[in-house]
Amino acid sequence: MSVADYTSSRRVRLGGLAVVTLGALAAVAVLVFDVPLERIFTVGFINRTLVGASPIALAAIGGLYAEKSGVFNIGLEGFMIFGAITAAAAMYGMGGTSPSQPHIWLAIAIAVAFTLALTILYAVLLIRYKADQIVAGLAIWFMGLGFAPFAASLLWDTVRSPGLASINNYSVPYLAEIPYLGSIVFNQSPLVVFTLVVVIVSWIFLYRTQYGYWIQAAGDNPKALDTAGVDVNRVRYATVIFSGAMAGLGGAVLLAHAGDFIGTGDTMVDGRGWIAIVAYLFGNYNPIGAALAALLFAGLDMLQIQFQTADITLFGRDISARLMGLAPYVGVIIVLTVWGKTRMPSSVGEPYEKEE
Amino acid sequence: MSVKNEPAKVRLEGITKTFGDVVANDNVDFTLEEGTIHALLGENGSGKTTLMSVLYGLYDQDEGSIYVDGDHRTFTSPQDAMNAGVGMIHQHFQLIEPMTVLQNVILGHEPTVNGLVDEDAARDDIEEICSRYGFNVDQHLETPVEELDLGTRQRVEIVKSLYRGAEILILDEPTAVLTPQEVDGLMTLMEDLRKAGRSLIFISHKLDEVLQIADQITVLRDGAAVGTVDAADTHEQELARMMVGREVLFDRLSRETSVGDPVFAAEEISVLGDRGLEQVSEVDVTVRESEILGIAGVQGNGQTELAEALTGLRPVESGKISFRDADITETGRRRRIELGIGYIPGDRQIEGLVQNYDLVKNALLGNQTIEPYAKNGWLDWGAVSEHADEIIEEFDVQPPNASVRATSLSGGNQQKFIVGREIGHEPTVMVAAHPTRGVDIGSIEFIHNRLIELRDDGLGVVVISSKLDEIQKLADRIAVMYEGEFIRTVDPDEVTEEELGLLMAGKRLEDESVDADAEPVETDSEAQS
Amino acid sequence: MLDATVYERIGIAVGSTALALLISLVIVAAVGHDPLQFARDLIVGSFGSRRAFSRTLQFTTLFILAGVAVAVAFRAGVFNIGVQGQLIIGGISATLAIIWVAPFLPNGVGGGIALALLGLIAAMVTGGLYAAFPGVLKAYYGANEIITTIMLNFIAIGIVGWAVDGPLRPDDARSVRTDYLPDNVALPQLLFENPNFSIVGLAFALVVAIVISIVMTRTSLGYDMVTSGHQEPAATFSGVASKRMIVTTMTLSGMIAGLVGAIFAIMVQGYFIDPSGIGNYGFDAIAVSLLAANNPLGVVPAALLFGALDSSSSYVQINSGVPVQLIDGIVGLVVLFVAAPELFRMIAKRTGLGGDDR
Amino acid sequence: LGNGDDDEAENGDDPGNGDDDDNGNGNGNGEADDVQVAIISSDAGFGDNAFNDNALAGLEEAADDFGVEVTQVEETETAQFAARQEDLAADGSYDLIVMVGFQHWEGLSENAEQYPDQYWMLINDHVEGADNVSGWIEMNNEMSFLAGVAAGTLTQEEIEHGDSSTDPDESVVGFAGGDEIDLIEAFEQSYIEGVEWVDDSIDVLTGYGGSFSDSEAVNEVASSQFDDGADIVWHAAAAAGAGAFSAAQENDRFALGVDTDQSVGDEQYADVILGSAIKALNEATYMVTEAVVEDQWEDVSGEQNLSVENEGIDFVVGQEFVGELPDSLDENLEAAKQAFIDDEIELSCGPTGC
Ligand SMILES: Nc1ncnc2c1ncn2[C@@H]1O[C@H](COP(=O)(O)OP(=O)(O)OP(=O)(O)O)[C@@H](O)[C@H]1O
Ligand SMILES: Nc1ncnc2c1ncn2[C@@H]1O[C@H](COP(=O)(O)OP(=O)(O)OP(=O)(O)O)[C@@H](O)[C@H]1O
Ligand SMILES: [Mg+2]
Ligand SMILES: [Mg+2]
Repeated sequence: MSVADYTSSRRVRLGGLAVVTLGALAAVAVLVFDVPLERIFTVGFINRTLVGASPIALAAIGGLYAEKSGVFNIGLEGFMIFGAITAAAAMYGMGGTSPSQPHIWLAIAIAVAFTLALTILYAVLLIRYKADQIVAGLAIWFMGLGFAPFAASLLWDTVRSPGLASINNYSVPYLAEIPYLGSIVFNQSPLVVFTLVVVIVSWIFLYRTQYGYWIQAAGDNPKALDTAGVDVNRVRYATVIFSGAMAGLGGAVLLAHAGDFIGTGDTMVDGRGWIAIVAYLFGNYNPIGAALAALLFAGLDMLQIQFQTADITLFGRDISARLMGLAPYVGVIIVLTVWGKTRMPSSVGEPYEKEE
Repeated sequence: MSVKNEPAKVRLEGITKTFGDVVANDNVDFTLEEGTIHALLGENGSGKTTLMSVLYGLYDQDEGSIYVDGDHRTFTSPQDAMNAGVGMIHQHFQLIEPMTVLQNVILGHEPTVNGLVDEDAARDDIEEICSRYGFNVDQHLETPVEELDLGTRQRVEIVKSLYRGAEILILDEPTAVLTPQEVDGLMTLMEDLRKAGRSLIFISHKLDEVLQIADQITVLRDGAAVGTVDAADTHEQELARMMVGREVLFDRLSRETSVGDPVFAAEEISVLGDRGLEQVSEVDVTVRESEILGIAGVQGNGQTELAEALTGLRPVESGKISFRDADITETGRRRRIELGIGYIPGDRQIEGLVQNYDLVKNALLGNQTIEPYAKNGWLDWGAVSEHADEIIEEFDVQPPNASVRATSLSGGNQQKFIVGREIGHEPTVMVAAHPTRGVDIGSIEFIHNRLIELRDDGLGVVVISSKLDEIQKLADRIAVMYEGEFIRTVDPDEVTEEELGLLMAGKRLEDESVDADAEPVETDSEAQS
Repeated sequence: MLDATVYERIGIAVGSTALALLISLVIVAAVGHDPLQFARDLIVGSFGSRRAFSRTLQFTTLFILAGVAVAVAFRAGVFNIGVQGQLIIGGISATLAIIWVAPFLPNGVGGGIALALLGLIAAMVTGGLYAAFPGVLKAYYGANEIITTIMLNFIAIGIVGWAVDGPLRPDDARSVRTDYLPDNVALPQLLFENPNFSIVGLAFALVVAIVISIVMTRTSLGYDMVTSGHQEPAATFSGVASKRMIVTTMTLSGMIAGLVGAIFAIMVQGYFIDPSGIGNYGFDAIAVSLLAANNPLGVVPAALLFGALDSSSSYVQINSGVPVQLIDGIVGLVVLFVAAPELFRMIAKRTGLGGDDR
Repeated sequence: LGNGDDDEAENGDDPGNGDDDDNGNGNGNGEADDVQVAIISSDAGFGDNAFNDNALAGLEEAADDFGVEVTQVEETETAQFAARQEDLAADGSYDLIVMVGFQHWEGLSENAEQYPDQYWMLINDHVEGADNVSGWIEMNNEMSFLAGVAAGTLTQEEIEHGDSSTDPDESVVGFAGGDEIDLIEAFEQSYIEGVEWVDDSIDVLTGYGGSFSDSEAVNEVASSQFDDGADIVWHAAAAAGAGAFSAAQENDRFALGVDTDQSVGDEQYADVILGSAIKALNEATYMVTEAVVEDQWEDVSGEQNLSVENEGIDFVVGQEFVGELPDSLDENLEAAKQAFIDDEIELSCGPTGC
């Protein structure tokens, strides 16, 4: 029995298990909770899921590009925080407490530019100076938790921005009136559509362009790529910088929906960067998979909120929202245990050096 | 082959390449004529891969120059070499396992239409190549490489080179990892390539293959070219002599006649290699006290796996291993060390030493639970560093300083230290894999004497080596390993080095060869996959 | 970075810290505060007075233990980022064990000592188990321990936080907390009178550091671990069962992490609180350990540095008016530079020997 | 506000200060330029847009009026509260130390004894028998009740403003909490009781975002409730509460503010903030500071509270809605307040928990 057989058989077993559990959960939902489904699965639920998933999906795509090319960017959460504060600061700088919609788009662009610049330094540390990828990533998180609120207090002498503006939904006349579909497709946040485009483009880029091939090669067998005449580290610089910029974008998009920056506690980013990492692991390093995983996590979160709104109780007792909030983290561990071994690019975390 | 008057396809002049104190290539001249297959022969470490790495731009030579089609070239990267039409198929494949065959083939040279990779165009080109040379990888173009067997992977490597317009193909030990059928497939393939006017360099340890396919044969020894002969006017005996032909520096020491009782035995064990393929098939090994069992064979024929199975580093798929009548098939590595089964590992770089430890710490490696270095979990560094000094002293390790880190030692000294340490365990059985690989002549003699002393002290010793003279000199019994089996067990006094060489190359002696040269089976890769 | 020599390491540690602090001074000046005052307050706030010093030592105590916990794992090549979660689990277990058993023991000094010991043991057991879990997932299922341990941090904070504000919160509690530990469970106040610090606690931490460094350097187990961290195939060659070693390592690391929680409950707090109100010792400890090149003894000075930083932060914000957030950011900077030893080798080469870099 | 770095630094270095602490208060009469007040945040930290900022606001006002000097100490680790208190007390240069949040109680109950000459102000609780502590209990439950009354009243009315409007036929309101802790659950329960006091047929949808800083999460909770028919949502999510306001804007509904008149504090949401249930915490900190300046400590010492009765708790109509809201609101609010004064209302939750 070869290792391959073993893992695959294990995956089959666990896959079956997963299916069964889901079915069981559904049954429980309807029977025990006697869920009023029409109150749970509303159009708003779907829209909120889409909006909630966008920042996670964006950051996740950045993260998977970096990891596919062999660099583990554990700093996503930190870069998201930097992206959020930069966007807020830019918005405030341009439009004060009442920025216009163009200001918002501009602010997002500025946030991306800033995090991109920041990530260049980070990439140099990781690739040229072979920094410890875990510790450096955590450091970015610490710095985000520190410097972002600090910057806020410089601007607004409190760690929170005043209410700025959040992005408006576009609305297609008439079409938006169509029940369900209308308000999902034709009355939607442009950033959701934008994210969708990014997801598709990054999928095409990864699987249909030569650069995409190189990225996969750099992470799986850098020597092969090198002997094929492509500079491995240049590829890795590109992906790491991209990952930071994407996380920044994710943070900016989060802010553009929220409409204000909050730097207390874990800041408004509040763990989305970590979920992003898990999303792309779950999504098997495939941009579309990662986006779907982001949808899943956001969906679970919104479902949890819908349960609260519809006051679903378990045997008459309220389900603690605080405990329900932990579901994604538990999910992550299960996911990693099932998928853990199989798909990690083989040379993640190893700095690449030519011989001689 | 009719020698053309136009310049040779490739000419290497006076190539010298050193790694630290190791002279890997010593002023080597080499000429490859257009449309021919030129074989490189030589023992492990004789410099074949290095020479080719120089030609492929992986290493840049310390001295010497490279000419392709008569023009002087300097290759600073494989890219340069490829542009000059040189392609190399590495012994260890350079493929991206999760990516499809097609993607691997075109990696770095992807045809694109408005930004996107044009896989259809690529597919056409590849199919064209395949049909021209009668490859059959085109059925696999969409298959991820990880699902292919080694033979097919190798063909993918070759297609890769051809796709990049390689005129000159270097194949480093392409057959080392192939099954007999796959080897035959490869042979026909090389024929076709030659017919199509490609020029090939073919590295192998297996004489029959070389004679079967090559036009010229160049033999390397200790980094220097000993000579080039036409395959037509040579024979295996001559080649074996050229390869091994250094004078044996000292005669075989007279051997204790009385061979003791069996201490260590393996019955019909089968072992899987790292790739999950069976590397050892139902082999019986019996080690007796006061005897050296030599296991001869070219690397990649399963010796390493066998050694690891005997020493507890690798599980056996089937069969039984016993030590002094006790069944130790399931016994772990540590316990076997404690039982006194010593092991001189084949790969000193990775296994034998912790490169960043000084020699004192390295002296403890494997001794963690052995008195006096450790008593119920506590280490006695005093004893350990004494031990280290003893080893250094007794095995004259240079520099004689236990506080230097292992990395800073030359390969030979590293090896002497390891041997010293493993002998220090006072084992009952010693398994030594390539005990003198990459070690200088003086140290070789020294290590050999120690192994013989062990034998004389009544130990059972197993020596695994691909060096004929080494086996000849040490062994009381020689088992020749080929394709994961013992094809023959011989008495060293009744076999010549040439005969041994032939055996290692899969040739039966008197009796006609059986499987190794079975007539080409047209089924291959996909039939097996 | 394991191969760096001791001097190199010390140089790197000092260099990275100095550079980070330098940059922070620049930032402080840039945002219009007085950098000299800031620098002075950093010192005064951590060593300037008896109470400041004892406060520094209080943090140092926790950082030593947490740092050693990280060092053990990193030394063996296992990246336990979950010390924070493990210390929370350890802390709550110690608290509960003591509270539950207290009624059955005499409430004299003897009973106190017995209870304290009980707490430490409970913390080690639960902390060890909470770390062994991701260890098993890594060894036998290949689940990346970095992610799993981070997730387990969130989970520990969430569940314990919920419990302390719910089932475990006594009705008469004016704030979110568990029951008080009995009065006889406390470390004696010697030298310093600071209710949150006892020199005995510090001594205990030092003893743990010493014991661990002895284990790492003087026992077969330690040798096996460190060798696995350096060169796994060599360890296997020498008879180490690598999978089991991963689990063992995580367990040991988690046991020490558990002790952090126990000491926090017994020495600092006297009861247990919502873990979101407990400092990020587990995360900062990664920097502490790295700064010390994962050497259990080296952790002590590194812990002192981070202890001082934490300790002075309140004094700094009071006197320099520099917001705490900046100080947190600075800690992040220190960590970042610690992560890139190569950078400092290069700088050294450039400045010193002007040697080539590639 | 990094004001007066220098002379604070002096104090910082001068240990002798600890002793002349009391006469520091003694000669505090009238000229108060040397009066110093320190405030330690709750674990939410300053910028929470709730009681931390509210308490600080009062001090800053006092700073202007009496020239006292205010030092902010942000401490987000509850584990450090006791130490922070002691740091400041031991420093000896602060005439008054204000602590935000009942999480300070444990530490203070000891430090109040340790430093008998130090004046302390605790927000959210008091310390029995410590007359150097001015302990302020804000009747959050009463405040939440008023919010409930307002929401319950207005959801039945027809209100139009800008794009937003209520649905008078459907009577559903919402509550969006931050982290689901005891304190906030007390807000929730009292709010519900307020709504039901108006009309117990009204549905109250409740939910928690799980964080006081994640405004997006609170936005989702509120949106979900608006979806489900709520036309007014009240939040108890501190800074994250902004999410409830933006949700109201996005869904063309309304929201209610908490603690302060948020239609002023977050004026870009003023068009959906019908009103805010407030507590005069800023007045309390101002008052206590004044007492210290005037050397009238006994006026504020011991248990104090902010209640409907002493007008410490109230409900104010949003800036853009003054005079626009139906009279029923005023009537119900007045009735509710009177009922509190006459002790006719039994709340099942206390000010900081149930
Ligand atoms: N970096 C190195 N330092 C020292 N010796 C080396 C190094 N790399 C390879 N060798 C030695 O050179 C010899 C052949 O080197 P090479 O890299 O060709 O190995 P190989 O061709 O893979 O050998 P094998 O046939 O065992 O696979 C071996 O003895 C190997 O141990
Ligand atoms: N990368 C390297 N660094 C240091 N020494 C090396 C390296 N590669 C090879 N060597 C040394 O150079 C010598 C020649 O190595 P080479 O790989 O050319 O031998 P080879 O003929 O390919 O052996 P094999 O038959 O095992 O493939 C060996 O003795 C080895 O020790
Ligand atoms: Mg070889
Ligand atoms: Mg070779």
